[in-house]
Amino acid sequence: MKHLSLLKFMVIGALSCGIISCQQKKPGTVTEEGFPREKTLYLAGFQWGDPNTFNPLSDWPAFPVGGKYNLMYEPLVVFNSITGKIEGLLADSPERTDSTISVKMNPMARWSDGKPLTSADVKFTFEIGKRFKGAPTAYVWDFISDITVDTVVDSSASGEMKLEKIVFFINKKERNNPLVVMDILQNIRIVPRHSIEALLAEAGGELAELQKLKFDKDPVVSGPYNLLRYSNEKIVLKRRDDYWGCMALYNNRLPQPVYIIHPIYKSNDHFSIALQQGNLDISATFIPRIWLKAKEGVATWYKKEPFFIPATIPMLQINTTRYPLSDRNVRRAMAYAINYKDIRELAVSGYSPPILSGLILPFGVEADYCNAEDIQKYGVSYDPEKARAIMKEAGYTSVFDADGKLNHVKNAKGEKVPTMSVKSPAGWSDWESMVQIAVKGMRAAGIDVREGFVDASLYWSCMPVGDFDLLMQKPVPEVTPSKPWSRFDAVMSSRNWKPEGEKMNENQGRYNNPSSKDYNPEVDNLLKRIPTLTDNEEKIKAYRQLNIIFMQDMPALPLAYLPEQFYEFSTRNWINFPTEENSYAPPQCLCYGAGTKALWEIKSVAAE
Amino acid sequence: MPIFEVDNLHLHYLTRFGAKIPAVAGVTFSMEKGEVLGIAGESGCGKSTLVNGCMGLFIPPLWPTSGNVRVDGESIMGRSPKDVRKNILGRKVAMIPQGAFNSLNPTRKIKDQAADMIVSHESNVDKKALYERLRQRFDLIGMETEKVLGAYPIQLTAGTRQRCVIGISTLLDPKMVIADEPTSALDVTTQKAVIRMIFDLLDKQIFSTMIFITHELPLLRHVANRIAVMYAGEFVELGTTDQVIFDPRHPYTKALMGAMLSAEPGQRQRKPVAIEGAPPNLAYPISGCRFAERCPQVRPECRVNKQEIRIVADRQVRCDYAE
Amino acid sequence: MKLLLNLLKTPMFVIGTTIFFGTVLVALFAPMMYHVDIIARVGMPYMPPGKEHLLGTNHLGVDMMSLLIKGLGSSLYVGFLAGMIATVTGTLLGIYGGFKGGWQDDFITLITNLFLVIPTFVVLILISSSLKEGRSLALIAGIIGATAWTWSARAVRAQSASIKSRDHIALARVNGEGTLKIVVKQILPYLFSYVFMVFIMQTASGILSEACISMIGLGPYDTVSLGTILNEAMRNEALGDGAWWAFIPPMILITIIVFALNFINTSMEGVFNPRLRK
Amino acid sequence: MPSETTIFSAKNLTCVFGHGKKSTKAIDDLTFSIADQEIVSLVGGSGCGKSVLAKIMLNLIKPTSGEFLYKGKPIIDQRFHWREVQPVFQDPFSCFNFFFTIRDQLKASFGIMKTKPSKKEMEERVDQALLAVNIVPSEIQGKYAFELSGGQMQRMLLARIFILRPAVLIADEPTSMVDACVRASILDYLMKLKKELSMTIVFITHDIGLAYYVSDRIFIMHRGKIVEQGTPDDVALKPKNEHTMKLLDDIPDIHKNWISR
Repeated sequence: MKHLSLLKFMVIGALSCGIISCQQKKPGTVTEEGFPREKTLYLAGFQWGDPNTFNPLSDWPAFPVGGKYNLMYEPLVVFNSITGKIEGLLADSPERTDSTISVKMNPMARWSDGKPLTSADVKFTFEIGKRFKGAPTAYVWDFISDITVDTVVDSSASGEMKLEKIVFFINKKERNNPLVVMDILQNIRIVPRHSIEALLAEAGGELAELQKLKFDKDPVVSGPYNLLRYSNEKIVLKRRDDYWGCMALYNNRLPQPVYIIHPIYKSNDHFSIALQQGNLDISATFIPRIWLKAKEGVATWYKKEPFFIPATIPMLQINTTRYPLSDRNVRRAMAYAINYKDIRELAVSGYSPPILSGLILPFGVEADYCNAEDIQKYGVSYDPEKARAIMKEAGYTSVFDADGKLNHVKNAKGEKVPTMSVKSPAGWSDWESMVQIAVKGMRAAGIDVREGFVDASLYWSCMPVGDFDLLMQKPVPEVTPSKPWSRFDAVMSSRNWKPEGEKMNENQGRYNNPSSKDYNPEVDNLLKRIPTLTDNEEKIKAYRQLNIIFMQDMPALPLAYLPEQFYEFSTRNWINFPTEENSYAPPQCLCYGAGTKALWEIKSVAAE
Repeated sequence: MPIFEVDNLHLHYLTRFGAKIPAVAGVTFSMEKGEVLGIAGESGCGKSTLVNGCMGLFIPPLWPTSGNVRVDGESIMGRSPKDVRKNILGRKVAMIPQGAFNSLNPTRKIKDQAADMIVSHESNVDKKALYERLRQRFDLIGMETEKVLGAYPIQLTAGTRQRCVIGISTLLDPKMVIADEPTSALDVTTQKAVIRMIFDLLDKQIFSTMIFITHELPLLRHVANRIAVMYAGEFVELGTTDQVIFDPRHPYTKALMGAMLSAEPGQRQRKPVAIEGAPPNLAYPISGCRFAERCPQVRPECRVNKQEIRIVADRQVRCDYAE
Repeated sequence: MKLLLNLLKTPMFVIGTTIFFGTVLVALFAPMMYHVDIIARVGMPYMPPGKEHLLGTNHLGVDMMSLLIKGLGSSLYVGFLAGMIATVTGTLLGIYGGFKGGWQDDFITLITNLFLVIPTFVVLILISSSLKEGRSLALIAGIIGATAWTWSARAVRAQSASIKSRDHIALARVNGEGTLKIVVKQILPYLFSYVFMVFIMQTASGILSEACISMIGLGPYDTVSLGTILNEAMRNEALGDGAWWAFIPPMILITIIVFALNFINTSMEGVFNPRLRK
Repeated sequence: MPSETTIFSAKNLTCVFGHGKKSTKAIDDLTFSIADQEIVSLVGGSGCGKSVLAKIMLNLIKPTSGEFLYKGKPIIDQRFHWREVQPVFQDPFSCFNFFFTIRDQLKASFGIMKTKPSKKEMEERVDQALLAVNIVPSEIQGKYAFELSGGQMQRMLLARIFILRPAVLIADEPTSMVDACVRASILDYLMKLKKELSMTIVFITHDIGLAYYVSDRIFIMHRGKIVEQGTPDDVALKPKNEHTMKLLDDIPDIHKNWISR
């Protein structure tokens, strides 16, 4: 009978829970076929779906080709979020003038087939974007107008050396934004001209044809690892023992892991379990209550709160074109109604320091621009009474049921105000909890908002067209030299303002409609001006101004500070990961940005 | 040596409130190999209780009070129901029940239910050999083997079903068979077929000794060598078939015979005589004769004196005044 | 009456009903004795059971005891409602088909069989996932009931068809009783114990179904059920963090309720089913 | 010819169950008549159609084709018909509902009467009927069907007939579920009914011996047809049809040889 099968289901469920919890207690190393555990590093959290292509010129290549991974293809420079400095890689650190940014190529850089990596490859990589609108580098030409190559002579102690100097001209006519050009230098990974040009010719000069190639058979790369094999379960990289950087950057030392394996997991808790079991060495996913996992050898940057270095701001983006969210008072009331302390302590496991109002992080490189006085004066904090007062003052009446639950809200005309909902991807547990707490607070303050957890695919498709009331979002998560300007730009820029239904890549809340009577041109002026400023005082002034506008208008509701990426490691098989005390590299996964250098420093437990 | 002996058997039911209700009292008989004993009586006289006692199968609330049952000289009393089911039932004593429908599982094929019978008693049976054995037996007892073995009970007629039950319960060649009203739910034609089958099994020596229980005395006339008449838990008369049918001595046996009908010349004028009243309630102690309340020849002493078995005209009778 | 007495003498029935009504009483009266608040945060996430919070807190620092009391109520409510819907629908269709016979019966049997072969749990998932917003407890119960009526219909149909052949139905007809009166007086009393058993089983399976769809995140919004508690615990790594109090108690509660209902059902089967009664 | 004194008359009566290939003729082209105050036995093995015929007589089944008249008229008002024709069934346990007391169910039979007697009269008539079948009313007071013995239950069905006093009794195997002593008493009561109420009785049985005792006429049925009919002495002692002979042969009589071993 039916009830019996359901009973079985329950029993099986209970048993499997028990089995999982038993497994977690069992220490030990699991060796995969042919990959000695002491020479293999397992890292995960970047590839979620099946790997399709490793073509560096395609739109969404798989790990470690897309994104800011430096294992196979490398950028000119990398940004160290700990020091705030730009560090050299294929080139040395950039020099900036009013109209140009220039770098000198590292003469020792080589491709895996032994050919030198030169300015010709760099120019080729960038200029593909000029030739083809569909190329990943196409966007850079909004920001740079030209690339030239000079030869300079470097006279250091070891003697004279001819170096190539690449000069990027800032596109003054278009965007005039040196900050983004700086970002571009570390965002664009250089591809081998000699091999790709040949392939492009074979493809009849069509980029679309070239993009169909998978580049998964011994591709020509410059990085320390190359693709060995891949499946729907994992991607395996093997160390290149002839990597040019070993000699040029690391005193003739090899990276420690011979293999890097990225297993593909489907759900957040799998990462946590794998880390605790020692089947995974590094993860970039949210793991709640990491201190409870310390006994299983799982740790992160800090040993105590906030555990991670805050770098990004998850927030509720508000569709300011929809009533009643178009009312600034409602937005401000919402901001007052959210219990930020609960979010910090409950939703994100205390990984966030106490949040201050505004869009500027009060830490690290951004701390200079954050002004306590302004925040005191214009900022918001958790104050439900104030929230209620604002609503009342703005003419809204909240109607509560007998049991104290909010029923609906009426406006000054006595009309029922529509119920708003918060779109957030279902299953992202930290975000879900943040939304739950925010909604709870807003409802208690008499604002009619509900949770609306949706499938992730629906979430992504609703975001650019503005199909939401409120949307859980984390704009520009990467740590780049352009912060916090890029964050303001992402939330407030009306440069490409379009009505709801059409795509916008930034300001999806449609704040500050240029054609409305309330348009504040100052916002766009400031956003345009800040990147060109070189004087620090000027910059501080401009940022303060922008942040005050944000705090007054509240086009979005920042909820917490979270790291650029979650960075958790297990010390069961590898040790000497970068931490607060041992900060030789930033808290980034060992494939990412400036974090890659830790590959040379970690040590295998078995080898010790 | 008798193959089956029942020695002064008393059985009782224990109610939830702790009261003992005697259901069978002082039953004694023994059977030689090849004998068929008929037991006759109305419903509620303790026939079915006696059957359970004869198999040594005591499932609460039924309990043995005293006495003994021996098969082939070996006592089968005082065993657990599990032990009885495994070692006695089917091998030493087999039972043919009344309703074939209740004793067959409607959801399983005949052959599987027959196989269960063997598997539950024997260990390490080869499956192929087992079905071959079944086939041989069903051929032997004259069934349409292939059709019957592969069928579900519902696909068979009532008569075939009952014959299957008989076939299955005698699979293990039991020493004794107890047939508890095997034909009373059947019409006359089917009844005859079933009886014919039982005779066939006797002739083929699949079993040789049988207790046959029914309330139809005319049937016993054709089936049994000896007949015991049971009333209110006691045997009131036990003698050869001819003695009991044609020359009954106990008033109750006489009354039973008087209630019989038959389509014979002259019988139409002889109206059957009903026995008025109902058997006594055994929950209350009875001092005198148990039949006294309904006896046409009752005397005042009958209500006081307990009747004991005595020999009258070469048969046992439990009446002080029978002649 | 006699049946009821017999039931009360069956230890299994007594144990089952005691446990079950115990849970119902807790769901009904505990909120009066215990301050149930499933909104307010009262402590840190996953605080272990202690003096202040008898069963600790969940990942949002909400008192687990409150959640359990509220969740128990919701789960029982969904179970009852789903059981009611499934039983009433199934019984009406089953009696109609079984008693009426003919093409109406064939049609109902066809529909029932059709529904029986459809994997109901999949349907359940599909329906509840297509309802993006506003899944209330009653709606969930409705969905469960709508997919579960088939086997009550089938069971009741078989029963009423077999009762139909009993002679007292014929006697009632020659006594001049109409169809409705026959159904009410001659059939329903026979079915009552059976329908009641079906109802109990449907309630148990309703509670389980709710727990199952809540476990996979398709449970009711805006409220707490035992299933959603389990789901939240699972999603928020209660298992990995050793917060057993976040998932063991709701699991035990579900198991207890379902076992109690199964106990009741099995004991009733023993008393009501004449063949087993022998 | 059907007349007022003809109770039932059937002409080319046929009753078919099922449809298409699965159809079976339960009653096959029967023509017969039953006179007033006659006791007619329908005798046959299981599946011969005797119970179907009984149900047609009771108007519980409609014949597929042919003519079936009660007292010369087709059955139109079924309530009227049930006031006149009443049954006694084979299995007394299935004749009573377990959920109401026996007495209540006996009283329910007043429902078919044209004018319901007063409550007091009802009780009195039930008591009388019970006494007529030799049962002390107090004995069954407040009792349910499962608390009585088979014999008592069968007598309850007869008591019901004493209450209703119909013109015709359809007795469908009334003795097949009771043992020999009770059988005799049931037959006694049937005779008593016949005598007291001048009833017409259709007696259905598989036991030709029983039919021999009670009937004025015997119909031997086989596969929906009447294969032989006549007085008991003719049919039972001088059978002409093979089916009759077989039925006679199947009865284990005391005196004749039944099965040879």
